[in-house]
Amino acid sequence: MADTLLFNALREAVDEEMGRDDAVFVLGEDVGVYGGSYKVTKGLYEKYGEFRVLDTPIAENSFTGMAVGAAMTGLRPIIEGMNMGFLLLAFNQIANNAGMLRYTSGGNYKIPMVIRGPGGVGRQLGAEHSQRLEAYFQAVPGLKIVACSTPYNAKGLLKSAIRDDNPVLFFEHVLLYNLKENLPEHDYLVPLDKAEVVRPGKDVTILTYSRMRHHVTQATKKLEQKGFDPEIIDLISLKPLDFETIGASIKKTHRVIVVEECMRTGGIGAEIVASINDRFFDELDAPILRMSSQDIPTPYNGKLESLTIVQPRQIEEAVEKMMALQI
Amino acid sequence: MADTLLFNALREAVDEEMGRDDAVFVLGEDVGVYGGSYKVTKGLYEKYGEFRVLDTPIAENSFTGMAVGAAMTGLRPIIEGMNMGFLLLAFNQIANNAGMLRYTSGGNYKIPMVIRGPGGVGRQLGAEHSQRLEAYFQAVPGLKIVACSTPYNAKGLLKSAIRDDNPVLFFEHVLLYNLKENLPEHDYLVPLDKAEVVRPGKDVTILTYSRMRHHVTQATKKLEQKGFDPEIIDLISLKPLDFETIGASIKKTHRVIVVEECMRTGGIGAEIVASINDRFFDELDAPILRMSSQDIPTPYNGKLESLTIVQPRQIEEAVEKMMALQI
Amino acid sequence: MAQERTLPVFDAANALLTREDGLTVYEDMVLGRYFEDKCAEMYYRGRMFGFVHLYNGQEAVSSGVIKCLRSDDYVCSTYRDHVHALSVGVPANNVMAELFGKQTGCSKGRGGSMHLFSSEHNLLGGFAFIGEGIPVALGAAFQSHYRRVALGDSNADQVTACFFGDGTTNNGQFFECLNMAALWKLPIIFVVENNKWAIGMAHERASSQTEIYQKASVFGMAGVEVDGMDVLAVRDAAKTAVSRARAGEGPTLIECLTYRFRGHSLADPDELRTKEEKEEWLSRDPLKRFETYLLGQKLAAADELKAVRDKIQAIVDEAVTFAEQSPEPDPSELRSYIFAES
Amino acid sequence: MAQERTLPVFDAANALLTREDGLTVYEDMVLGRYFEDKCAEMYYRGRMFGFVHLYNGQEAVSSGVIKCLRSDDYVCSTYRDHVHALSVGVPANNVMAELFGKQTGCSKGRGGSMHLFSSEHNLLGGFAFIGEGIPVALGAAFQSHYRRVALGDSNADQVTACFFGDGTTNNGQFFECLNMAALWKLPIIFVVENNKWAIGMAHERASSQTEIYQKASVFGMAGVEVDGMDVLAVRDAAKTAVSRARAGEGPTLIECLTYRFRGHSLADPDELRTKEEKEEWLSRDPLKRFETYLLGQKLAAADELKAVRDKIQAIVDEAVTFAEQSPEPDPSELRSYIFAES
Ligand SMILES: Cc1ncc(C[n+]2csc(CCOP(=O)(O)OP(=O)(O)O)c2C)c(N)n1
Ligand SMILES: Cc1ncc(C[n+]2csc(CCOP(=O)(O)OP(=O)(O)O)c2C)c(N)n1
Ligand SMILES: [Mg+2]
Ligand SMILES: [Mg+2]
Repeated sequence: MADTLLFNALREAVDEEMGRDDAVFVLGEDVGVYGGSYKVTKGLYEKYGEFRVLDTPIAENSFTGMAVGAAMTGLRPIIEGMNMGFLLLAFNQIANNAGMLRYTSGGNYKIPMVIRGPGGVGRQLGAEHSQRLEAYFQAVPGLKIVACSTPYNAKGLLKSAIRDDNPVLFFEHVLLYNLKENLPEHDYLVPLDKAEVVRPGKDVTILTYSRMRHHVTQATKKLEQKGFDPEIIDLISLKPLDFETIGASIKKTHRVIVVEECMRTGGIGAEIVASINDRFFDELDAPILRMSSQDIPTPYNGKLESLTIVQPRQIEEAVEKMMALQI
Repeated sequence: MADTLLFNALREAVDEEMGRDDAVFVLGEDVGVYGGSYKVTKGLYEKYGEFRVLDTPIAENSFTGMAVGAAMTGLRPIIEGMNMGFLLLAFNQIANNAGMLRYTSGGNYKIPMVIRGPGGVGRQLGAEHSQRLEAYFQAVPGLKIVACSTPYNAKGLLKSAIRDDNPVLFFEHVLLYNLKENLPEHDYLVPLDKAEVVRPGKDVTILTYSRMRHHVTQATKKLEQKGFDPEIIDLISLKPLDFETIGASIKKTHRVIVVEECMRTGGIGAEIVASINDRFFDELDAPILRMSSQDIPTPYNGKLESLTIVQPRQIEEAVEKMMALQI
Repeated sequence: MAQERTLPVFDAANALLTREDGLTVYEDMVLGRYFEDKCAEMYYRGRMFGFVHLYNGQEAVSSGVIKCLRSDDYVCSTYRDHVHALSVGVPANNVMAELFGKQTGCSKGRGGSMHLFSSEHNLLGGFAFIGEGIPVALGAAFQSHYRRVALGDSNADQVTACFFGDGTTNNGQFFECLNMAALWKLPIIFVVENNKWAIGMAHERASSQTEIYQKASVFGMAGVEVDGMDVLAVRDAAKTAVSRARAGEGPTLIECLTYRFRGHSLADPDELRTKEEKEEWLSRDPLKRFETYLLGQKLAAADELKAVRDKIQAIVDEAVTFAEQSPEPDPSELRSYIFAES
Repeated sequence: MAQERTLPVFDAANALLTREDGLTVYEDMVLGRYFEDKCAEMYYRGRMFGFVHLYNGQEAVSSGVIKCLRSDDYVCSTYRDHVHALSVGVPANNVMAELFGKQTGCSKGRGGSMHLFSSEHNLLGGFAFIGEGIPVALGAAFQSHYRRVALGDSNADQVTACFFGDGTTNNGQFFECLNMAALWKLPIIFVVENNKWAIGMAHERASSQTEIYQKASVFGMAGVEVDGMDVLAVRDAAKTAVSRARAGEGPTLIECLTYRFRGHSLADPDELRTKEEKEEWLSRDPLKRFETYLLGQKLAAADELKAVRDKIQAIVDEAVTFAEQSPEPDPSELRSYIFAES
């Protein structure tokens, strides 16, 4: 079977779920006639019509609130943020209504909806188009936050997110849409709340997600040659964190490096470090190393841009240094 | 001299700075004719007129952006968020423009503005009016984030914030407006980036801010009677954190408890724990204890509400337990 | 005080109200009024907390619109939501219990005054933030439209009524939603309760053009103004709008000129509105006006109306007893309702 | 393809254009066109990155409005900002260097194509997010008004021109700002560049009422439509709006009917716009039209215009050389410009 590109894996997920349940629909800017800025909804307008693949005006707060209302009354909307950053404009609807309404209503309503789209630092897209909203949204109660990283997990996770009865923020990465992978022919789901052990190892636990997973695996190739044996865990679920998988790994390696693309202050990494401190402090042989993007709006210039995010070479050095410390 | 109520201390700060610099102006909902929901701008409309104390329509995103534009062109706006939660609607302008524009413009513009108002859990105000936006905003680059806690620091900090050439998010607490204190007669400033050692001590460092400072001091009265000697630090600056003061304390006590009103996940406490881990791991004799609000939209019911936030009794017990562990 | 707008005059002869409908509407208005009066009493006695926004004076709007909806239609409200909830059929017991923070409250004591919900009654909620309910209401309307048009369910002809105030019409969400509603011809009615004030902000100080119903025109939407102190006028406009929406002919904006008889919330000192203005509007009390109409048209006799008032008073009193005797939420259920279990 | 709107006809006899102004405007339009053509070339040659949105076809709007502003007036743009920056006087060198990410760029290489800034030229910025520039522009206008009215500075009569597209007028910030601008009579001109498309979204599929200039009416604001392919028509409307704003008489909304000759950005396959539509609009090329006018009115001779074009070509070529030879930002300055030092 031919390899599937990540954006096509996502398209298949949407298509299959729309076929399975006619309450599922997509809305967002240019998702219909245009087929989506990253082609995730290509062809679906033609297949499902203008209401099931709804081109919206540029009114993020209102169309997000509209999706909440549709979800409360029985539909299952999938919002595409053309770029996840644009959903800053919908922060109120995402936080107050998608996130909190179920609780505030005392369980009167459930809000099955997915908010998906590209995040992260691309190639010289400038500060506003290079945001990592998972950090801004992580403190909002009532949201599930997921990041995909391969065609396989992208498809399986998106299908699970669509079937989940809760609001799921689903992060794709603007630079991963063209990853290829051979996918199973059969229908499959990937659970939203389970981290993925990408590479088992015994030396050090590297916790990462989204594009940084690939920076980590790249660094690992070099590290393997040097005889190191890191365990790589792709968090997948950024909220809640899968402490079962994380804990099992720490109990084995006793050392942790977090590699994230968020800015350092208030990033996902901050919560991971704090949570490990809460739960597994006694298991640690060394302080957790937090490798994050710098606290800087992403500069346009390519060299500066690459200086703001963690590079494979730095991960390599960090592992070597951490292992040296301990021996 | 008579005691000054906290809201009046803030009013004095605004009044004095408006008198000192005619580029300073206030805008927001009901700040003018009404005098502000918590009376912080009472009488200023009469004194300075309708443009320097500007009543805005209910359009948070746009009047915040308007303040950015006014700041870029030489004015010094002070936005009052009638409740800070309402500024969720202005997230885009606060993050992209107040926070990032200076960098993105390569230093072309500076944005001297203050965004102030009440945050925190009040008395049965319901989920939407009980938000702790400092957690949502902490990852935004380019913002300074400050929380006041006493009439003295409220006044001195607000004056510093108004004079600062950068955007400052200034958090007051909805339940602290009626605190009283005897204030100096002379003009004074309190630096934005210095934590305040509220009570020196040697046993354990308690890091806290805003209303939780008062929960901590309340707990400390009991602890003192039992012979404990905690050091209480009011962070004041939530971003950046004052690691000089924090570090000096940890080097003395080797034990840390963080008490915050944020929800646990992605709160200010997460960043504090992670930063201490980064910087002072070897100084710690015990895992840092993170005491936060629960990850729950604030319930209206009073008993449930109080269960979501940290109570003095719990702080007392936590200190006792931590000290017992170590002896 | 700004020059009052001339109220559009509705010819009651056009009302064609049956005795039964008349009594239903009257009962609903009395319920709204008495319930709110009781809330004020309970609040000042320290039985309820937080921000409590009463509806006194605006009853003709809630009763006028909601009482011509079907039970499967949707209603969306704001923080000033008690009376909309009652009109929609949420029992006074459960509304009052919610305000007392009890487990028997319509939001299980988690929501409080500004967050009343009832999925059973298609009450989409009280929304505490300005404007945020409008998109949610739009979503309910979209859902009906979707079922009808995309899924071919001809029974999906539910209408959504969305209530909000004059101050809210300066917020972007209002305009964004007018556009989408008109663009897709959604079955929704935007009901603006223009009570002239947004807390302490007079409408004419906040809106460059004060006639809100006119804003519909630039979205190609029907917009009408009605005397919001005249339940028959409101009802008439609502009926037209409901049939238009139900027939798939699109949305309507109804601007109801009304007034609140109390401060913005029970915490508001209400010092800015002039005595003159208040008196002028108090003299148009919608409840008294409708009473006069019912009697004048001989649709009901004075003692019948008194019987209604007594019955309602008993319901409201009983609601307090019910709320007081209801259990608090169980602390062990603090974490319930955060997520739905699939 | 939707029915084209009838373009309002401007009688060029009313233009009263001097030879000098004519040449200034012409030069500016040529600069806009040639600069953008060069960008396309550089982008495809891998010299610039990210999202690059060109302005070809819309030159009459930028030149028509900005060339009748004073140098102390303010201009606010979007991601489609190169040509506004040039019209305002930012040297082509510094704009090109910015697109190359160089330290000599007008945003020091930190901003890129969608984030052009120049405080020296009162360019408030290119804003990459839809609608977010509108409130910022409003703030600059508020500032002028404040200085004049609250501080009594009679020299504070600067006007702010704010540019944005048709798609943006469905966003709430647009309406919120129209209201505040009209309410406070701020010296601002909202210039809508209605090029019929928002990426792949046709205007009539996004707006329930497509005549954008009419939206001004419900805010009590002046609104006009002009042929955005006719620089004289744009200039005339702008002049009226500028004098109104400068005189303290408040804002104007100008809807310019225009068209972009290229895709939304250089990454856009541009498959949705019909050949027919494109050709129709290409035939109205504002540059050719203005050339014909200048020649016809004998305001300039053919060789003079050629000399202008040659001069501009040299400037644009030189801009590339300048940009290529300029230094990259120094990595040690990665953290500069995050905060202002007081
Ligand atoms: C986003 C947001 N901003 C501000 C507020 C505070 N607030 C509550 S009610 C109100 C006035 C609303 O006036 P209007 O829309 O006329 O409704 P009314 O209260 O008169 O019924 C304001 C400003 C809020 N709740 N939410
Ligand atoms: C808040 C936000 N939402 C979406 C986008 C993506 N986007 C960029 S340009 C554009 C279309 C804008 O169309 P229009 O306003 O007509 O301007 P034009 O590009 O035609 O000049 C969209 C949707 C964005 N940049 N910001
Ligand atoms: Mg009102
Ligand atoms: Mg356009």
